[in-house]
Amino acid sequence: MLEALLFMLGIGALCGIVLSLSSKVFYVYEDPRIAQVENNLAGANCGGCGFAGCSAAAEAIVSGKEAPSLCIINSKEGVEAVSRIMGVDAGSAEPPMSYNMCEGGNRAADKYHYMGVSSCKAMAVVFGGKRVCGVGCIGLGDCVKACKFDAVYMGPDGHPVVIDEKCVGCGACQKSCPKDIIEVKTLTEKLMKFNQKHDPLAPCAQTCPAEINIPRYINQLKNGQYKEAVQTIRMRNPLPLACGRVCPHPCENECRRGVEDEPVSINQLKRFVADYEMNSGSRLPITCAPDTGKKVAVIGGGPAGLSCAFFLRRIGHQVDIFEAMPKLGGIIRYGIPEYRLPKKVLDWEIQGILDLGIKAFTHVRFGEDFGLGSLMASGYNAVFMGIGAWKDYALGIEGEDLDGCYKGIDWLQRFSSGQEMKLGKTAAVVGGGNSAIDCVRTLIRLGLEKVYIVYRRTRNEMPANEVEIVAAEEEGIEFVFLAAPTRVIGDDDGKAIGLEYLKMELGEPDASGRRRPVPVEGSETVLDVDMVISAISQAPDPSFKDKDPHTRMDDLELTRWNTIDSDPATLQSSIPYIFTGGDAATGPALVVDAIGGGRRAARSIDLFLKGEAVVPPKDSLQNKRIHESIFTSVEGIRQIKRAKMPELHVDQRLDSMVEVDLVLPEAEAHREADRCLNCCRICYDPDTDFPIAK
Amino acid sequence: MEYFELAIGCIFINNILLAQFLGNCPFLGTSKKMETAVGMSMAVVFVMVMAGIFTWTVDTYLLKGLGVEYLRTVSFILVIASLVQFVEMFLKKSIPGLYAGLGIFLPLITTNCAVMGACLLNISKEYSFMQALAASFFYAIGFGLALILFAGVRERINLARVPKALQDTSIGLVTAGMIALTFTAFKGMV
Amino acid sequence: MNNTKLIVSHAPFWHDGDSLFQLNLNYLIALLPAALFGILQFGATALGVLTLSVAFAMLWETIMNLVSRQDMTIGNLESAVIGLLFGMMLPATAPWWIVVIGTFVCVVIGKYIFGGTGGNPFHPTLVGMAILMMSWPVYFDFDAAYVSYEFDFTALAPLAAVKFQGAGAAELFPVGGLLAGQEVGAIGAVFGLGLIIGGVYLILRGYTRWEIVVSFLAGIIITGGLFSLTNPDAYPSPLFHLFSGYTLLGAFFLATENSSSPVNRIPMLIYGFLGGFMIILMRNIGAYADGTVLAILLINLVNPLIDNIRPKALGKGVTNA
Amino acid sequence: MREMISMVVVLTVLTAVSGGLLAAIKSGTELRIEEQVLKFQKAPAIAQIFTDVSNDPLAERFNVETEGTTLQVFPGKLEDGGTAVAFETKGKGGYGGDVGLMVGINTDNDQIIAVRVTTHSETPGLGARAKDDPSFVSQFADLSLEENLDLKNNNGSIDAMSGATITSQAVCLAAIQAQELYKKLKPEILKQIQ
Amino acid sequence: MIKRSFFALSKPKLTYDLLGSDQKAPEAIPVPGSLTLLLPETIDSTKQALITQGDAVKKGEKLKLYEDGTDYVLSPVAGTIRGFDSYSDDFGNTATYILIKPDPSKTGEEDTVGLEPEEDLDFANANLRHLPGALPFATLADENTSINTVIIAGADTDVLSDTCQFVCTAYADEMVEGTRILKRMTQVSRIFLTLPEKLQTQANFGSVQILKTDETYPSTLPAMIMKDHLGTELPAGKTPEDMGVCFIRAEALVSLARVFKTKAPVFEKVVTLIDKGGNKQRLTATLGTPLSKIFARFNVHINDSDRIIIGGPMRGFATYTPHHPVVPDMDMIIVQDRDTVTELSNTPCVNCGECIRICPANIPVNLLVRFLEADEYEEAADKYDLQSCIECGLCAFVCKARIPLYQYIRLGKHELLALRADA
Amino acid sequence: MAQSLAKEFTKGLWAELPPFRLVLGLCPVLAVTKTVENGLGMGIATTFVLVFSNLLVSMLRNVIPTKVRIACYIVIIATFVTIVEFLAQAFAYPLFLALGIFIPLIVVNCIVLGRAEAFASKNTPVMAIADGLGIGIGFTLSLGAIGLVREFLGAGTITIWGGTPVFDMTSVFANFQPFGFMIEAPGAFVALGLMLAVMNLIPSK
Repeated sequence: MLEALLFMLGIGALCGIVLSLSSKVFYVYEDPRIAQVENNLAGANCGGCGFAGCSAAAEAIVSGKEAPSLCIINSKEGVEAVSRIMGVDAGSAEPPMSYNMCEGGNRAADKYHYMGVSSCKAMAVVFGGKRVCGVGCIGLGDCVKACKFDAVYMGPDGHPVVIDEKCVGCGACQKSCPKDIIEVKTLTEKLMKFNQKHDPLAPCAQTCPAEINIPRYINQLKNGQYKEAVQTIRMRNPLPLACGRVCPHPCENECRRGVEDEPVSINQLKRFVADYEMNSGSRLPITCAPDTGKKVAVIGGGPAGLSCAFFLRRIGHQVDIFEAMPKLGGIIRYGIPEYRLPKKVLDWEIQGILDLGIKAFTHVRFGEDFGLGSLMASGYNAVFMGIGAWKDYALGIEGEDLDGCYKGIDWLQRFSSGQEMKLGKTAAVVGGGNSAIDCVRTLIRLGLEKVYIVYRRTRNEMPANEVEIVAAEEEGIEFVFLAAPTRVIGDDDGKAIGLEYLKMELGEPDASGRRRPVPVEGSETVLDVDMVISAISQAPDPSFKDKDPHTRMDDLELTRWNTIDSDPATLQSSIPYIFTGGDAATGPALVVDAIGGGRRAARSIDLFLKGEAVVPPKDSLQNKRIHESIFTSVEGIRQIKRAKMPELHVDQRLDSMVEVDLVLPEAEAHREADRCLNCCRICYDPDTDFPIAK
Repeated sequence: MEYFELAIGCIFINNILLAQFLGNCPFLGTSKKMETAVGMSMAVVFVMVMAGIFTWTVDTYLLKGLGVEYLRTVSFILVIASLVQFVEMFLKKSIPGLYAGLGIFLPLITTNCAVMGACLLNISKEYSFMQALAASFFYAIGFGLALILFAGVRERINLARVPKALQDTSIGLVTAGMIALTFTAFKGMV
Repeated sequence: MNNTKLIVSHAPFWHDGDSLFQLNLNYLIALLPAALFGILQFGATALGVLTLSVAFAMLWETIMNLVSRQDMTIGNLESAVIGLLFGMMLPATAPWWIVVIGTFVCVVIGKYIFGGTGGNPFHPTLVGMAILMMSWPVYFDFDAAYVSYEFDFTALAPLAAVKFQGAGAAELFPVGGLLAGQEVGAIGAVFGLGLIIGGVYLILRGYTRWEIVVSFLAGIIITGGLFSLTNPDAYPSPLFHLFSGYTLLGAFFLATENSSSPVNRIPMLIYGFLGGFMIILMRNIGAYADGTVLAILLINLVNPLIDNIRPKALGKGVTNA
Repeated sequence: MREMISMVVVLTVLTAVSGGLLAAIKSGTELRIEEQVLKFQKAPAIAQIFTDVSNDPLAERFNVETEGTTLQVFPGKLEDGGTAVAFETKGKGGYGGDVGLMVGINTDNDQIIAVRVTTHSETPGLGARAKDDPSFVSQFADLSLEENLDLKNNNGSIDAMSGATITSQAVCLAAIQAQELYKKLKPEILKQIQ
Repeated sequence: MIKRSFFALSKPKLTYDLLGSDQKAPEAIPVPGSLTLLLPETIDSTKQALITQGDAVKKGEKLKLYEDGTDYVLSPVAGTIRGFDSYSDDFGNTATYILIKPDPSKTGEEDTVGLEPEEDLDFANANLRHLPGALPFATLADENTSINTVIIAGADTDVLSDTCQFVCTAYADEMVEGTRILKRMTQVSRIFLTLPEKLQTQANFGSVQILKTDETYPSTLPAMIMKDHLGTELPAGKTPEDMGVCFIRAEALVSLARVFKTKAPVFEKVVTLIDKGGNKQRLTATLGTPLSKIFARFNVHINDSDRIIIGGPMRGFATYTPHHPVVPDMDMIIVQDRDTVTELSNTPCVNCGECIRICPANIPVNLLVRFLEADEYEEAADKYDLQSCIECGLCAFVCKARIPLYQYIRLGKHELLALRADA
Repeated sequence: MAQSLAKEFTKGLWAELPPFRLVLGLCPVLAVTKTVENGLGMGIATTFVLVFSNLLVSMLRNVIPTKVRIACYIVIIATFVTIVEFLAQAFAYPLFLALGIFIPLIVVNCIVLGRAEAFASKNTPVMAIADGLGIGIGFTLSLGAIGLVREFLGAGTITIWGGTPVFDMTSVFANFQPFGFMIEAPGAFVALGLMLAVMNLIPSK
């Protein structure tokens, strides 16, 4: 017993002394992080990582050659601790995921029979690959081979599919892909991705101002993956419900099916899945990146502001919205009548955005209730100005300020906010845009006897949506074309009693290809109306600039249309930390334009907050189309009628503000989704069994 | 001749890796590349000989002297661990060149059962000091030989189209089995 | 779009027309004399063993192809060669299940799991043989295997006889008899002349490398000769070793297997010699009567290492470039 | 400096505690271990060697001192009234270490009654047959102690197990050792039996 | 096609074709209705192009894509530009093709751009780069490389071809003249002409020193010529130009001489066509002529899955379109019927060692290909001599497993360059 | 707490199942799995050491200086290993004989030191016990499984406890001849390698 004790005492002391002394004597400086990292490795010196012991592994990690997750037996906490020591920032806590952008698979035709090394890399260097499509998937599965985690497999259609649960975001597939179509991106990168020239994009997706991946969500709808479809839309558009109702869908104009048949009813399908989510009773979870600790003020709670706030929040910034009106929504709340976009729907949608953790302050007007100074003082790192375009242009004719004369947006907004307004019996609305139609359709619902729409050119030139025009026609609106108002006639009380206009005729086409209206001398005609609403166009209200006492405000430059001057690609204004978007930047435009602008601004703000140069995305395809993707003919299409949008019968709708357009029934939606050709740049799935291209 | 037989026995017949199953973790871990295998082999030779000397001395003069043989495990491993750590620190400071080549493998050896196993075998076979020294050395050579041969084969296997489930360790073990099989060729030669 | 699609491939556009099918077909042809002789000598059971072996080797390969959803590879006849070799190394009395299990071990453990064609670091047949000999040594005892047979020559397995009765037993087996197949042994290993003819055929056709064969035989003759010279009483002559047991089969058909043998000249010479050397070592002082199987596995093992000895590539030795 | 002291102290204390603890456990289990060794290692061998003894060799065991080591001897009273002893020797150089061999000797005619392998770590199927398969060790039975107990290769009288020459050699070495020990200690042993 | 011999103990021998003694004059292909010119420059939509569709061009006019463009082509005819598009070549090279519609009526003086040739490298580089035969003026004029040796290829570098032999014997005088001009231009003193040892020729090559080359492929490849005749081993990863040696087609010198003689660029390229039956036809065609026109002239029918090879059977490339134009460095066109195309396989290397024994550069192809398959290019270059490959294609020719070894090696070199450029 | 305790325990049974998932501690796995009994015995011995060394390391984790921590851990482990050795001799002697040199070698089993370093030195004693127990039981079961495969194929028997087989193939087929390779040293490697491949086919989550 005693011997044992003494023996062990001796040998322990000896070893202790030798080790402690030698640790002093043989002290060598090394990066202190190596020791720290080593402390957080499993320390079994098992060699399982392929390195000679834990300290060698630690050295490799510190030198950056290996990932913090190198140690095969380390716990999750251990890996996190190592990551922390290595100072890997919050961004990497956001797991990157692989994402295959080309779903074309075997659809693109071959230019030749290939014989040789069976890898994408090898084939890609032989005349650019055998596929006719220059940007698409070669399909020999280099990415599948490259993935060490079995997260990529070759799908039945000949293009790789990523299993999200298995993907660790190592980037091996991306490196292996010679066509750059498999991308490993974090959520932030995915949200902030803008269409680029080399992307495999369908014409619709190129056209959509919000850059929604349209074929993908239609395909998901087709497969019954409604939730996934909503998520796909939400990657680009925070307001699918609103857009699904009011978007004039420029995408459908480019739809390849429309070349030979009627275009796919893209917007209806968007509305279908968006309504599906709303009616399902629960909200789909929206993921956000970890907090970055930066604060952004969004001025204006309209589509641009909401979009910008939504995307900033999702990439981890803290966002507060300031809104002058009592409620958020901007033009889509106050400018779009209830029968097109019920307030209930809008409220539900906006609530979803606010639920991400965005604070909204309403009833506060920029320049009056708060200003640049107060924002800076409150610690906001950047400001987004999405103040919209609320100031109507005047007609510039005599009698415009008579009683019974209104400005379009102003009138709609006052009506929407429930203001009592005196109504006449007959009304004339001047203008051919959607606002004008909104005005007339609202007026007719208010029980007016006769409502005219007065437009300078013909029906063909009307900028309003076709469906809207048709609906207005159905509802009994009288259209007065080729008429230029010259004067509002008033009675002695200063009340408007008529609108005098000059008849026009079409002359030579102008630069834009539209035939210019030319006045017909002496053709003055008078419409007997007691209400005149001019809804010709709007501009932003620049009054904030004078009202804000902050001197820096003087540096904010405006254009001659009173929009905020900004770089169209980055939306950065003349003051570096102020960004803009939506109507405030572009003048009156579409809701989707504002949504796209909001996202674009969010990207710039993110860059700005990270201290990086605010530069446009490389090879951006902003509002341009890839030439080769626009076809003049599309073969192999069997014509199928486009789904007809169900709507309330005219009898039912005229005396109420109930929503007119109804959602497609499920079967109809599927049928419509089936019409989609699932295009990419040059390939598409036609109705026939034979995939063809170009 | 006695040492020749010892050598054949320790290197081929009773190969510490393939017949005694000792030191398999680093065997699989460091055999993916030839360079690592060579480095590891050298380090094992060095440490095993040192450990053989130290443990034999401790056993003969202290453990047996004091009649506390049952403390063999504790004292041996403590001696080996301390020795390895000491050598590592020494090399790092004094001979950085050698450290870069061999030293980085030293930590792997602390928990290399081959070293501990060889020391215990020396004692259980009641070798003399010189025998223990030689046996340690030859065991280490056997370890190194198996490791290097294995690394050679494994470098090729890593490039072959091994089914996914079998890749890496799995096929490594099967290959090790094949090597163990071939090493039975030396059976009966001494 | 033009519908005439051309073939696009990379140079060269010529090929000498050789293929794995050709290679393995020639192997089968070269093995035929010895195999046929075995059937003649040991009767229908030998034919049964060989057929079963070839059939099952190909069956296992097909099954593994199907299981792992690979392209079918039996077309290149590689598994047929493995199966035939395996069958030829068995005694004619081997039970059916030995053949079935053995071919499974050969094809699956010896080849498939290492990545199939070209991936195997060891000769698949030998892997199967070694594992089986370890598991069921009884069935590889040729003396026991042929007890019920009547032969007009010494019905003893030469190597086992020498092992257990001393070198003197070698005199029972004249070299001529060994060449003519007058010995007891594995189906395909007894007919020395047939093996030599087949082997030389393969060498001439360029399907095996003469360096390995020659150095292998040289290894046996030199090492065996040295042993025999030092103590002729204890160790039989090298010629006896050369023509007995699996030696010739090993030299011509097993050691030369492509994927487990070296390709450069000096390594081939070392490889072969080492094989011959090991065989003699194992027979003369080791625990085994034959030893060809393990000796070749052992040289398979050192192959990657020695095959690093190769001539300098063009422009690699140039310094001062 | 404090760090160094703490390093030394902690390690020393830890090893000391370990040493103490182990010593305590050792003394606690010592007896039981000895019993176990008897029961599992020696008892079966003895039972096989002394198939028909009238006494309990295990209980009557005694120790004989020789050159600093202790030899445990198990006496047996044979049916024919003769006496026999059994004791264990170690054969060096087995395939996987020493081979323990229990040797039973008839003290009356100095013939080996039987031998049995007690401990070994030989390869299963080959060397291990020495223990599992009695055909090899039965060669020793009834051999006189005057015989050369070595393998036939070494001009002895024992056939080696095929494929396990080394183990066979080790067993023979153990037997030879027993032979020598017995010759040397016979008087002492006989004295103790009485 | 050469097949493996029955007794294949010795390694197979591929020999070069020798020029026959009775040579007809090549058949001239008339200028077709549309020409395709390949301009080795990539379309960059951000730049303002100098040429647009509908532009009229003169014969001999220099066509450049952009003001700061690095390369140009000369229009072989007078006509109009019908359009241009991008063209992906092998191994990531991209080019632009320009379609020109010749105007047969424009043959006058005013439709041709004259040339006042100067014996000056910079002038030649600026005007004569794409003459038939592709004289490497870009290399010769490059200040970073100093060429001290010029080797004129009178022996063809690929088997089956005898275009070089034909040109240098049939137009020997012009070639010698071209050599003289080149010598004055470059001041290079060491000029050699390679000729097959066994070629019976009466041609007089004046003072040009002749290197008699072996008949076995690949003895006329640059690296082998340098090794066998110049006594310098080409270091791995280097080009002959890096070592100061420049290889030039005999035809390029003939063209050079003609330019100086006629004071106008020349566009007629001598090409050998080998049809499906293996018959050789010699022809001359205007640069830019689509191959389909040549096929039409010689009644070669191109079916699905046939193979059109530009260059020789060992080192050429297979084009995917029969509309590929005649280009300055195109010596031979081979049309293979689909039935004679050897199938390649996806089998791994079986380590038979055929490639090792035939490789003239001693490369361990059996190991190299494993690393290339696994995309380990650095390893392949460091340890397995990837860059020593002289690109003869023999390894793939003899490969039993029918692995596209040569393609792996080319790809490996290409990827290695990309890797090293990234790093 | 209870949940995370359960998590630490269960991970050793599947997600981090040694030796299949972690591929560590292979030496005893290969050497002592000739029978199920030996495998289980080794596993139990290792579990004992794992649990107690984990406990002690965890308790002393704030006392032990970093520079000598390996030495300290090793002393702790070695102490328990010796205790196991004593206990095995005293209460399971046949097993002690079968396991031979591998009991002292538990001390260098990477799993034991690995858990001490990776887990016990950073967690509370309770968690450390749960971890040790989980990994230990997983290890035991794995060893048992490998033992089962090897013994069944290689000897045609299954021996769970006490040295007598509970099952013998010869009782089913009198002519049964076991696949002796599996019991041999090379068979151990091959069996483990193939079992590892089978495990690789089953996802770890």
